[in-house]
Amino acid sequence: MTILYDEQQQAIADEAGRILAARTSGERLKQLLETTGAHDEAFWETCKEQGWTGIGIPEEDGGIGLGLIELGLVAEAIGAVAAGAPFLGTGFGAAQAILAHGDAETRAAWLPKLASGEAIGAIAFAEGADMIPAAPALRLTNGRLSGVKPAVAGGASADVAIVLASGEHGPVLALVALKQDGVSAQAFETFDNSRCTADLTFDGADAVTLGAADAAQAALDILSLQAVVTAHEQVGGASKMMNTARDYALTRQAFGQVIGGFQSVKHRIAEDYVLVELARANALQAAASQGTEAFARNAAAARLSATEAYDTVSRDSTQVHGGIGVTWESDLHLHQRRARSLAIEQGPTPFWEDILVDLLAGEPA
Amino acid sequence: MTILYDEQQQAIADEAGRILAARTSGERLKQLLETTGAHDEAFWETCKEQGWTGIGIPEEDGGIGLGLIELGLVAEAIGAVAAGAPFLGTGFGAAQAILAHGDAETRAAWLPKLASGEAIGAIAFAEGADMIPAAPALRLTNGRLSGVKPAVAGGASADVAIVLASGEHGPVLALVALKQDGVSAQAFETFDNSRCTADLTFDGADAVTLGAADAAQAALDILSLQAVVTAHEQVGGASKMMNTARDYALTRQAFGQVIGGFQSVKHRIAEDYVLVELARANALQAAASQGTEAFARNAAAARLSATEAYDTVSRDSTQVHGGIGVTWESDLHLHQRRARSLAIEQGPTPFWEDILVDLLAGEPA
Amino acid sequence: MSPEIEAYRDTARTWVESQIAEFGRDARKGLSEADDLALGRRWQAAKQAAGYSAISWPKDHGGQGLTLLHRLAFEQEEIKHGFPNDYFGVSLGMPVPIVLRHQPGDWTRARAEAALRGDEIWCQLFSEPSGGSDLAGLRTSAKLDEASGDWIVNGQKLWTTWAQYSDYGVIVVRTDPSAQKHKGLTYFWVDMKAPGVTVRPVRLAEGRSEVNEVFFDDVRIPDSQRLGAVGGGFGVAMETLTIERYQATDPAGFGPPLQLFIDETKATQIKGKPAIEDGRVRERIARTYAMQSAMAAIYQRTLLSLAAGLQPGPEGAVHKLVSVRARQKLSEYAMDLQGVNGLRYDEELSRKESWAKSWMTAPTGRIAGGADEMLLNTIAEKILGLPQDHRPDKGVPFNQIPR
Amino acid sequence: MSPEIEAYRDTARTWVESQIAEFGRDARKGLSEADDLALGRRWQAAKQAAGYSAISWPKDHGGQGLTLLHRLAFEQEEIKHGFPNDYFGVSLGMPVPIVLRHQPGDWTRARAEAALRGDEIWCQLFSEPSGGSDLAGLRTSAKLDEASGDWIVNGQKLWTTWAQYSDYGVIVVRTDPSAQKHKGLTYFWVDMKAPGVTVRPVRLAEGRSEVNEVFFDDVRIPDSQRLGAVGGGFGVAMETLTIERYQATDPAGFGPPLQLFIDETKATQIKGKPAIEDGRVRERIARTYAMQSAMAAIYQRTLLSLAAGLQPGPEGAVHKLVSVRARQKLSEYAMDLQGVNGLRYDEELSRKESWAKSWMTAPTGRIAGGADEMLLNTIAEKILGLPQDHRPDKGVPFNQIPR
Repeated sequence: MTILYDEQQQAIADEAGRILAARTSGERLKQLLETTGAHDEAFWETCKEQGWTGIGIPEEDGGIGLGLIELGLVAEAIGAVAAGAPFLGTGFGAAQAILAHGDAETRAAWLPKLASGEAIGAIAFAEGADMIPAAPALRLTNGRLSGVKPAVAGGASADVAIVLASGEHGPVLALVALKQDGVSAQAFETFDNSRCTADLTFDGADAVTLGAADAAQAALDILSLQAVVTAHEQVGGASKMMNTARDYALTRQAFGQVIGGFQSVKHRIAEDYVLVELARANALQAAASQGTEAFARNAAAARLSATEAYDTVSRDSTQVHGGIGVTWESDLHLHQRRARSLAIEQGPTPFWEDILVDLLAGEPA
Repeated sequence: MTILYDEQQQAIADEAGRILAARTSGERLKQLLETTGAHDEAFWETCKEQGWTGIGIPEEDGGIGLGLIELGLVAEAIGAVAAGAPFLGTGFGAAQAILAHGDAETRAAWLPKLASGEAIGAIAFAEGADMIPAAPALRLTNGRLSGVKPAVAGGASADVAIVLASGEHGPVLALVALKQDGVSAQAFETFDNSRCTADLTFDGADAVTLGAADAAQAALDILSLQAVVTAHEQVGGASKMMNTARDYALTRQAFGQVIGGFQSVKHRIAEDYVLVELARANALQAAASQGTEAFARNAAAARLSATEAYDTVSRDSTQVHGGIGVTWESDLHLHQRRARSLAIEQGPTPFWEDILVDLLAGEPA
Repeated sequence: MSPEIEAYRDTARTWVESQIAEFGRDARKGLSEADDLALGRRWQAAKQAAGYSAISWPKDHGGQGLTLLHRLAFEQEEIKHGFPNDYFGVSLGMPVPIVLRHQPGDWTRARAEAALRGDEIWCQLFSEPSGGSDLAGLRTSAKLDEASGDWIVNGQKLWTTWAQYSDYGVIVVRTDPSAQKHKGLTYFWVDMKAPGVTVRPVRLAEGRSEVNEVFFDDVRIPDSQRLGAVGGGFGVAMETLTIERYQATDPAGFGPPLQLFIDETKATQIKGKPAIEDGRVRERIARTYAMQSAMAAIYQRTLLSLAAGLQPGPEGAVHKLVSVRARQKLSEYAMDLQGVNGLRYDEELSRKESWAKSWMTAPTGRIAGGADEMLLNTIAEKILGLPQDHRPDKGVPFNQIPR
Repeated sequence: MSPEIEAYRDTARTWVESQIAEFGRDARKGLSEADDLALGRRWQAAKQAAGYSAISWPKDHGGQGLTLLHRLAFEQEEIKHGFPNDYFGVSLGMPVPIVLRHQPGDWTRARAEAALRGDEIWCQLFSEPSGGSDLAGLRTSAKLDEASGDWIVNGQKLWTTWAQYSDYGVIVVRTDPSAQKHKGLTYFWVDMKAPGVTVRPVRLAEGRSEVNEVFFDDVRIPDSQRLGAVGGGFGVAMETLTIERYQATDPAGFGPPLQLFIDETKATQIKGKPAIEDGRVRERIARTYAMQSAMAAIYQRTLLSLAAGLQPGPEGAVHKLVSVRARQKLSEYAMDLQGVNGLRYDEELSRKESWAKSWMTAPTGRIAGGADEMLLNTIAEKILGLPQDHRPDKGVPFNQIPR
């Protein structure tokens, strides 16, 4: 793998950017903010139509068998428009779990549907502050799930979830179809409602145990893959906010000059550029190292710098815009919100810091 | 106690500043950097002559019975000139230990001498990274001390030290005269040599146990008192560096204007001003609260903001000066060095953070 | 503080606490904004009746004739309970006092009384779309109608707090576009119900809409409503902004108290241990405490200086810069520590109760009343004597400044 | 990277490793600077003999005619072992190539060969006391002596690296003070042994003295030593600075590797537990790793771009800004974690081995080769297209700029 994009990859990125710019709108996103658990249908249709849902899934399973680099490029374009549904990322995570740990039957049942976008996937490992609980409160007994997984991204709409549960002999990964009796999804108010976040309550729902020998490690591997996709999405958002600030600073006048002429503004945007470029480099490096020994480390680094970049740049960009930046109309808050929902959904910064240090220190500390 | 200085206090501050400006010099401080374990005689003579050595010691013990506020003001003036000896602070710590835990004989033996400056005091609690070791490696057995206390500020010249040692029934505070057989002080190279830092090695030296019931708590109380004095010294240094940067920015020309006209410089100095003012407020608040329940908390807060201010402002001030700032001749490095030696000597930032959080959380965590 | 002030504070506290049931935070929960405003008017009337409005105004302006310290003591007690006083802060803080100062007389006295009872509200029409920080760059124009002697106003104001409920306002307009930017401005009071005034609330990202756009379309203002000289408007505007320099402040930057963070980190876990045992968390608690404790000490020192008759400096700039910026970061981190539960958002909770609400509203806090960059300029120029920024529009006639 | 480069690197590594005993870090320990310089000259001669000097220079300039990637591959191997190559970095990096470019010929070829063997050293006389960042503000003057056609130079240069050992230098001087500041400059090479040249080493805070003040007192430079046109000196100076744009970089900012921090925090304790288990320490390790890993990836991408024949952008500014600033903070924290032992200072240890040395030398690192503020301007202006700072001296004759 290389860390310069080739022509085909560049074409994917350009096309994704072009289509998304045409088919998404800030107005629609703001409408979604005022409802709970709804997503942007047009966006999701685009993902399916463009085949983005199948990028990370092998051809024999109904996908198009490209890799993390290509999916990352699409995610970056999605991040730039703060698109109104999380399913591309959550479905990718679910598909990766099935690919790594599902039997032939499970693969056949779900991968083609996930690849086409007919089914929406979700990942439900976390319980509160604990992203990968050592002893999950959710229990799997005789193939039946009982308990709650809180705040699952995409959970309000997903058809299938990969859960981390306590089995008879410790933690297990399991697959559960969500459109069955015994499962209820309770969407709730978040600051970024198009993420379709919901509490999933299981009351004796049928579930299939996946063959992950070390469920906690398997969960971390899946989170790492998802983290790299999300890092690209964060880079896309951060980069957009940085450029928005730059453009505004080049036109907005105060005290007789464009505000980009004031070093306080100019250097702030330059520092943001640095954060974006560091995050971009780490995201691509992580994607390019999939399958190598360095992947876990690179994924954690990518996640950390992407989260820092998006949080910081959206904070700064709003600040550069002054009063206009905090209006509902400006759309900047769509990124402010998205920066935080992406920062939290797949494990906040302290979680990834710990993961990375454990890897670097050579042993869990 | 109030947190506005009264006229007498203001007079002490002015007088200390005036005398120190006249009697100290950057040249002499730079000579001291090139020797090991030597101090600025003229400065220490001034401390004695002005009675500063006795400020924190009651009149009946030979001192002049003023408080932390007055000592803080003198320390601030000392910090501004990065004066070439740590004894005023270390001696204060030793005197406070004797005042709190010494019997009549010990008080009579040492306090008048410490008050006059005839004797130099030191504090030797830390062992490596551990500022208040729970089980000190230094041992006190039958009134005899054995072991090493590393890197004791002022240790190269001190006549008496207060040590934290392991006694027969746990940690004890003890007083040990240093000019006796069985004690050797090994001064070593530091980046700030006039601190007279030395490893103290005890080989069966006579020592007197002080009557501190809880030695670790007593040690912390002494460190807290010293920390407040040091916080003032740090504020003095930070304030001096901030003003030096301001003055330079008002005169140095680049690109056709004074560099203080560039927001990158101007805002950096403004941020430094903020740090200095926060640190100053905390230092005075801590001094003014001596003897109250809030003191320990205020002392830790003062220590934290003073360390942050001095480290940051000396870093920034050097940066504002550009190339001139990193020359031997410029004297800025005297403050760069002092910022770090003061940051470390009485416990670095993580240590005080832990102290403060334990106090705030209501229990040791 | 002095025993007199403390005695005053004690009395005030007793009275304030007796009002909580009727007007406090819980009484407001779930009210529509109209009902909340109505409650607010009653709260203002109650304060007026009890002698707690306009505490530091002169008696002949309808005030209590006490000192700023008395006012701050009362406000420190009042602020604890979430009373509906927001609607009157601007009105009584700046517009009404400036009109009283420049146009004393029966009519103004009557307006002041109505404002103090909460019956009438005033707003301040300064900022415009073209310049939030650059007040003197405003473009709303007033042309003298020679026939009537009235001024005809056209243009747009922005960020006008509570304009939607205002009966009157004070306004700065450009009366001479050929003068330098600071010199062509004039100051008036204006009837917000006059023909041609249109108020449109601006929705903020966090959902509130206490600020407005106000459009002026051939609005007629009699010259008798002018405050100060023609061309002297910038000076009157500056005078207006300095009237209310000291307000009760909050070291937490008007976000949740640090104690909430401490309590939560005792209750949540990182890797199976209470989060408060984690060094990252400890660092943030300790640093935040140190900052807040310093801010509180500085504020206390300001009060003592006032009590001693000294004129304190522009410490307010330091306070706002540091406390709101820190609140934004701490709020983010508190959300992180909640893990996936950090996504939950309850519109009903205030920014002092909810980290998510505090985070969501922090950008507004960092911009309103002086953006960080302006505050740093204030500190650098006013306190440290560093040079003003280069201003290409300096000395240039307003209508020749390139846009 | 391409197999060709990797094969080249492997061969280079083998050769480099065979030289460690004679020239490496340990061989230099305890040497006087004179002896170290002598060893350095031998190391340079050994590289020249083995075909590892001037790797990317054209063959007709005495180089190996290989690519920048070959050079960087060699340097990445060389940098690991602390060889005494410091003395020749400037000399071969900029002055010798610029003279070769502007005055090819036998004499210059002979100088280049001597420089490549380490027998002669060149310095670059650009900066002056009046302006570190503002190159075009220089004041050293050269006046044409009409009789001889020589230029008479007077003035002072500052921060001239290795001037004390230099045989020759390149210099920019002001030949027309009545022209605008960028336009009145001319570029020469100069014999550092010429009468009137005085070199005085500048002692830095950390003790090194590789930089110098150089005084010019009626120094005579023949017009034949001019490079470029009279008045064209600024352009040649800019050309000089861009010759050596890509050097082997160090994500650790030329301070200790992160691994040293990790190892030390495993060995030291906080509150009775290994420091590496403390969240504060973990945060710093993780954040530093993420930054350094990104810097390494960016550098790798730059090499790939070069290999693909693309002209990479000004990433160097990002690299220096981020890595040295981070090194300064991490070094401070590493000292803190050592507790009172953090006070110890060993002059003999390098800035890559000792946190205290790294901290002590970091301010120089942050200023030399572009202060943070200049790097931010470069990023903002060159990459992001934001406006240049206001420059009151723009377009003004140099001798009319107020000082």
